[in-house]
Amino acid sequence: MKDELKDLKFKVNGKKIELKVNPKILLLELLREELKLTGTRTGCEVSACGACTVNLDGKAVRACSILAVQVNGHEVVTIEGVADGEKLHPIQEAMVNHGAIECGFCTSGMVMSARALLLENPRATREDIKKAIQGNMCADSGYVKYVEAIEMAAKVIQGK
Amino acid sequence: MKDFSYFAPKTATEALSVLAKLKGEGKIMCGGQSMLVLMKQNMLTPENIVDIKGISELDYIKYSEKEGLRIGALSTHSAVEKSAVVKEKYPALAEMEDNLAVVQTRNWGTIGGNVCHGDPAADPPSIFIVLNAKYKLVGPEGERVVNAEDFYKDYLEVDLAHDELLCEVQVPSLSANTGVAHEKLMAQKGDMGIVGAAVLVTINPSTGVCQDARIVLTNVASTPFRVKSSEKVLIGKVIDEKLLEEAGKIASEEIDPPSDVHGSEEYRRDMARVFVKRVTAKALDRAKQNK
Amino acid sequence: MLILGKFTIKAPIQKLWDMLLEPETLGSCLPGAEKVDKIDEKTYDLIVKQKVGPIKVKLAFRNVLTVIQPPTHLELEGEGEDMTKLGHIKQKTTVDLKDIGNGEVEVAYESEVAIVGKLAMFGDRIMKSKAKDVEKEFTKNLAEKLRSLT
Amino acid sequence: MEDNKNNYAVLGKSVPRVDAPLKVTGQAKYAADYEMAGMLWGIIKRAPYAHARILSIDTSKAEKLPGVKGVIIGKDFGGFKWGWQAHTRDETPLAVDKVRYMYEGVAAVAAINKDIAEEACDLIDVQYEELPAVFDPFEAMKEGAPLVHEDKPRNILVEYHWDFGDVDKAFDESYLVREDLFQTPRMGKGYIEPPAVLAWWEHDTLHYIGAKGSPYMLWRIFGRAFKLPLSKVRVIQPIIGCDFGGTKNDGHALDFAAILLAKKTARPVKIVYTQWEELTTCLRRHAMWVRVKMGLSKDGLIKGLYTNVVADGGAYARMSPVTMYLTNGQCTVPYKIDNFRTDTWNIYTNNPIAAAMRGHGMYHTRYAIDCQLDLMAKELGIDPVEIRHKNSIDNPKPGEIYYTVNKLRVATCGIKECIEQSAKLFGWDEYHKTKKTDGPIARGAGIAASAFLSGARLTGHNSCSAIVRINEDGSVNVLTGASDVGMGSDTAMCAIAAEVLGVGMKDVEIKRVDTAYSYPDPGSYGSRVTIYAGEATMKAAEDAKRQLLEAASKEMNVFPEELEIRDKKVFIKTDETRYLPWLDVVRAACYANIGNVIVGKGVSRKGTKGFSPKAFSTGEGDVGTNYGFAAQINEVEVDTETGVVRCTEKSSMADDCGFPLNPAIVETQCIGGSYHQSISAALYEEFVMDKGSTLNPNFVDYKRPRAYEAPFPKFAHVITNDPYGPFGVKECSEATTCTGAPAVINAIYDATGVMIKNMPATPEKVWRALKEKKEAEKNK
Repeated sequence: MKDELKDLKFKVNGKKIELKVNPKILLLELLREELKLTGTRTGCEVSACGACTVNLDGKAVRACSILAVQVNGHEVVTIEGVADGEKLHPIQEAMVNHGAIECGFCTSGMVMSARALLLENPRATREDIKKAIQGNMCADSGYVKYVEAIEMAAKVIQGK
Repeated sequence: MKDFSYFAPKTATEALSVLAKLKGEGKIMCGGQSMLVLMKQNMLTPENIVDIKGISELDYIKYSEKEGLRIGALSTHSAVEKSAVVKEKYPALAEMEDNLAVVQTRNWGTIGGNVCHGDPAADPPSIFIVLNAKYKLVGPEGERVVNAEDFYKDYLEVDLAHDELLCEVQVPSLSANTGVAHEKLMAQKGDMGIVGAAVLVTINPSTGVCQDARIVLTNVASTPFRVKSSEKVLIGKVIDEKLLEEAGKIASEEIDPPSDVHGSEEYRRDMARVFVKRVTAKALDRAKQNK
Repeated sequence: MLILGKFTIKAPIQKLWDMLLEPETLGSCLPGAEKVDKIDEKTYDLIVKQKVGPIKVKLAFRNVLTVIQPPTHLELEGEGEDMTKLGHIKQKTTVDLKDIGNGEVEVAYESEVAIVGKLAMFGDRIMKSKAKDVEKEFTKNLAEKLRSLT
Repeated sequence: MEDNKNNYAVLGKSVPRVDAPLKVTGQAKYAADYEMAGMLWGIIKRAPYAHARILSIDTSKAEKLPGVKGVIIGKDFGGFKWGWQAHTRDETPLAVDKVRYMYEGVAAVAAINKDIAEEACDLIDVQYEELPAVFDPFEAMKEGAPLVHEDKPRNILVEYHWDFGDVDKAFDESYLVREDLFQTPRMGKGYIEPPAVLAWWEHDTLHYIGAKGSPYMLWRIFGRAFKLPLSKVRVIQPIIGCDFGGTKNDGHALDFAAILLAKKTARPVKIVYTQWEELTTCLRRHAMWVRVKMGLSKDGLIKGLYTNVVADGGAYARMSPVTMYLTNGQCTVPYKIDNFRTDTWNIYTNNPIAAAMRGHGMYHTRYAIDCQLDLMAKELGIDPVEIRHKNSIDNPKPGEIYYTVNKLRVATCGIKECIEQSAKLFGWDEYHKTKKTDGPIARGAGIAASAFLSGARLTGHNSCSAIVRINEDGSVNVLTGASDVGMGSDTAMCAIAAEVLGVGMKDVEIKRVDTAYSYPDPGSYGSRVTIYAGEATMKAAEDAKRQLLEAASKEMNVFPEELEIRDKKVFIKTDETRYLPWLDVVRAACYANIGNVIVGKGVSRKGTKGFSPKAFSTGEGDVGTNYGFAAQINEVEVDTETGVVRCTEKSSMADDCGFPLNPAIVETQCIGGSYHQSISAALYEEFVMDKGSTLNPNFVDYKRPRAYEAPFPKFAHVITNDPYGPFGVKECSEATTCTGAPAVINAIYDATGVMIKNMPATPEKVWRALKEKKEAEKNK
């Protein structure tokens, strides 16, 4: 290694983490390989597929396109931190019940993109939803059921 | 990815001193959305990364009638896209951001990072050039302000010294009767434009005569490409279909487009014609509305 | 990928021809050329460094002259690798010299370049613009060299 | 047809998938998520030539690099070759004497981390002699062309020539005969999960966790490759992030390399491909040149059909002999065709390997035929829906069979209803009255219809078995060797067991395939899982149920035949008030009474009544168990200045899968991935090649549709209750993989009058076609 390790303090799924990292480690590698949070998936290496989407301070970002050291002082939520214990988040619940999920490889990213969207705007329209998941590629369940499930979750969150 | 030393200054001053110390061996990373892709492929192997993402003093969007719009280099694309004042005063800028890649990229990628990357296919530089924007750079000698138009030197090369930092994008207020538009040719929403155009048109409200026109094309040369000869065709005249067609035709002849998997040179030439025509028409329309 | 170009240079055709075949010419005129070794009459090894914005490549190349028809026609083939393993490059070039009068020679070249590996992702977009830059500088250097000789 | 869903407790209902909670919370483990103590990272060294002789490989520098634990080359596999059939075994795990396609693997390294492995790869010195290469199948077929495999003259991988009926006579009698050439692109599978494997040796047994849709295919190949009895090959299946017939079905360099490196280093070795490796070296869909000649009567009935198809098979054979059979052999559905002739070739080239992909084979000819049909319908002045409807195969009466001219056996066929339903849902008749153009935007709609076999029947081990075990606490385990690669078959198996046993979905559990414990099964391809594993599971559950009822009959002092189970109660059919709770019966069966381990066994042998590859030479016979059908209609907007085509949300689809065991899963399959894959073929996807090199090997430049580009079709289930599938089922979503492309291309034709004969209809291609049309009109 070229340099000494860098200190990194941040929160993952509500838990404080303190460790030292090689600055070239991507957030994705940190999550999967160091913290064993493998629910965040590795799909492509060109920031195109969205399978590694996590929420950083509530916003959807790609863990493959951020250095781990860059989340110092920030708060990260991964797919493992979305449900409330055993209780699924309304987005997760809707995706399960509506049959949106097939192979599931893109699902973590889809949930994280949807979560960030509904945090910011619980009244999201279909157009907003499409925009929010435009960065999430899916090969087999396609997008129709995901969009519909997120619409359903939005209604639940709004208390409708 | 190759190893590198990492510096994370918290202020612009600190960043400048780090850059100075590194004597040209420091590579600034802002959002890193384009850079990290290159680094992961080992296409880009910097010895030192100066990560300025943490310089919060450069994260702002301000507007006043007198000063115009001031976008701190650290503003994310999302911040620009969602800014109320941008939506109100420069709707074309917000529209451009809406089509810039996808939400995840916009949430982390910054305006400063984008304009300094120097990719001729990038959208923000084109619209900043038509808006007559200036980039405020700071270096060891102090501040320097360059026209967005003069900033781009070659493919991925910009007028930024190794010890300089882009701090702010300054966009002047728009005069009345001015319309701005940006569109690009995308097979899918968020694509890098096969060809893109940003256009500003100012008209005389009483005569309808075009007083000013600025047209910049993306992805048709090694830098954002201002087609002055097309502008000349329009300025001083009442713009009509025929003039638009002529302006488009001139642009298509003047550019030097690449040829890649998304479009041949021939196709890009014709698309430059179409987009000069279309986007100018849209800007003109807006100029007529903005009384 | 096909890279085509044409430039004119003021020089007697034979002299230009002789010079072009000198390894030293390539070494001093080709922008980025760090090292040129003449292996035999027809074979050159060269190391060329190129830069596109922040991206740097260093190519170790072996070029073989396959057809030599003095003083008008030259064919060469080359193959090399980026020294940091970014890609593998092959090229096949023909160069035609034509006396166009007024002491000027028109040099036309046609290069078929194949890039394999990560570098290939950049493809045409930068290769072409880079080729033009390289050509421009090469011609300039060549002209200067010719001037200094006369 | 009667919809049976009300007769069932679980089947026919959209119960949530059993794996969905794991996937939606990120707990699902895919191959790349596994790791072990002492694990090494492997990487494949690849050749920078499409065709070259390997002169020497020097691994000494790599081996000396600190952190490197093992290096292997092609020779280390001892001459092992594999292929789909004995006579097509033409591929080695790593190239030995020569490389035949760009970036073929030549060596592999295992090191303590990825960086060192990568560095070591660069230190391996391989000397090559470049050979003349061939990339175009038509060039490759010429005498004197470079040979990809020295023993294959003219590079012919396989060729078939079939003749049914009297095609010449049919053309003579036709009112209109047309011949057109269509071309399909090289397409990737598009799954997001790259291939990944973790291999280790334990107790003399090979252990392998890999992203594979057909684990037993690898089980057999590994047994041969590493000279092991099958009892010592343990292939464990993680959750799979799609497969579609590609590298995640069959073997690839990483599989063999990880295993051999693990053996050599005596440590677990993990290899995960990058998406770049997947998109440059992994199996892709064939590019085909489909020449179709069709004769129609004046009123639009198909009199005869001739197909002449040339496919680029790439460097190795893989499934190509099957592909070419399917491409042509299924031309006789869904339309009635009495005279049919084929000449077809699959050709070796120095391009990356082509192989099966969802909609296997049929997708190519369906595109050609359904688009040509619209060209001809226009000439005859017949509506595209009408011409399809009148040519469609009628649904045979119960007990009757429709045989196509090449002896495909169709017991149920819902194609007419699919066409009617999709036209109705779309509002086809009104659409053409109200269709608008907006400045440069032209709109149009297109229809396509298709069939696809379910339950591929081939010789070899094709039977499928299942075990249903009832545990003493009343819980149920289903075990099959069939695998769920994302399509939802695990849920279907659980539902079938729950239905038969009269218990709830929550009582039934299914595990991933483990070849040490589950039952040999060919795998997940050819739309075979629900048909065969479904039948096996049904039978196994019935077997278990029989044993339970036997125990209950003793407890209740009645004959077993008098009993039934529903809602976890075992009751007397004639008096439902007399019952025993499920758990009491299970306990009685396990502990007291018959004192048994309740294990039900079931086998489906339908797949083995096979279609011999010999029949490929005649094209006659039934390669499927039954046939699913689908029709779809799409609206597109074409920007006539730029050539950009967009599918609007307006679209419709109807699918006949016999009986939807789980309607939600069927819908997601049909309107989801298969749909997007097929419109993607029409508009976006294509590997752009330059002398064997893939120019767009990343998801930025290789386009696939995203949420904005997705139509939201109205959907109808057409129910035909097929007698050959368990509970009446047939395949779903392979027929719909074949309808999207022609529907979209036909819609572009409707909008602009331009027929795109070489997909995908990229903006530039459409722009060029429109320009040519304009110029042609000007010259008239």
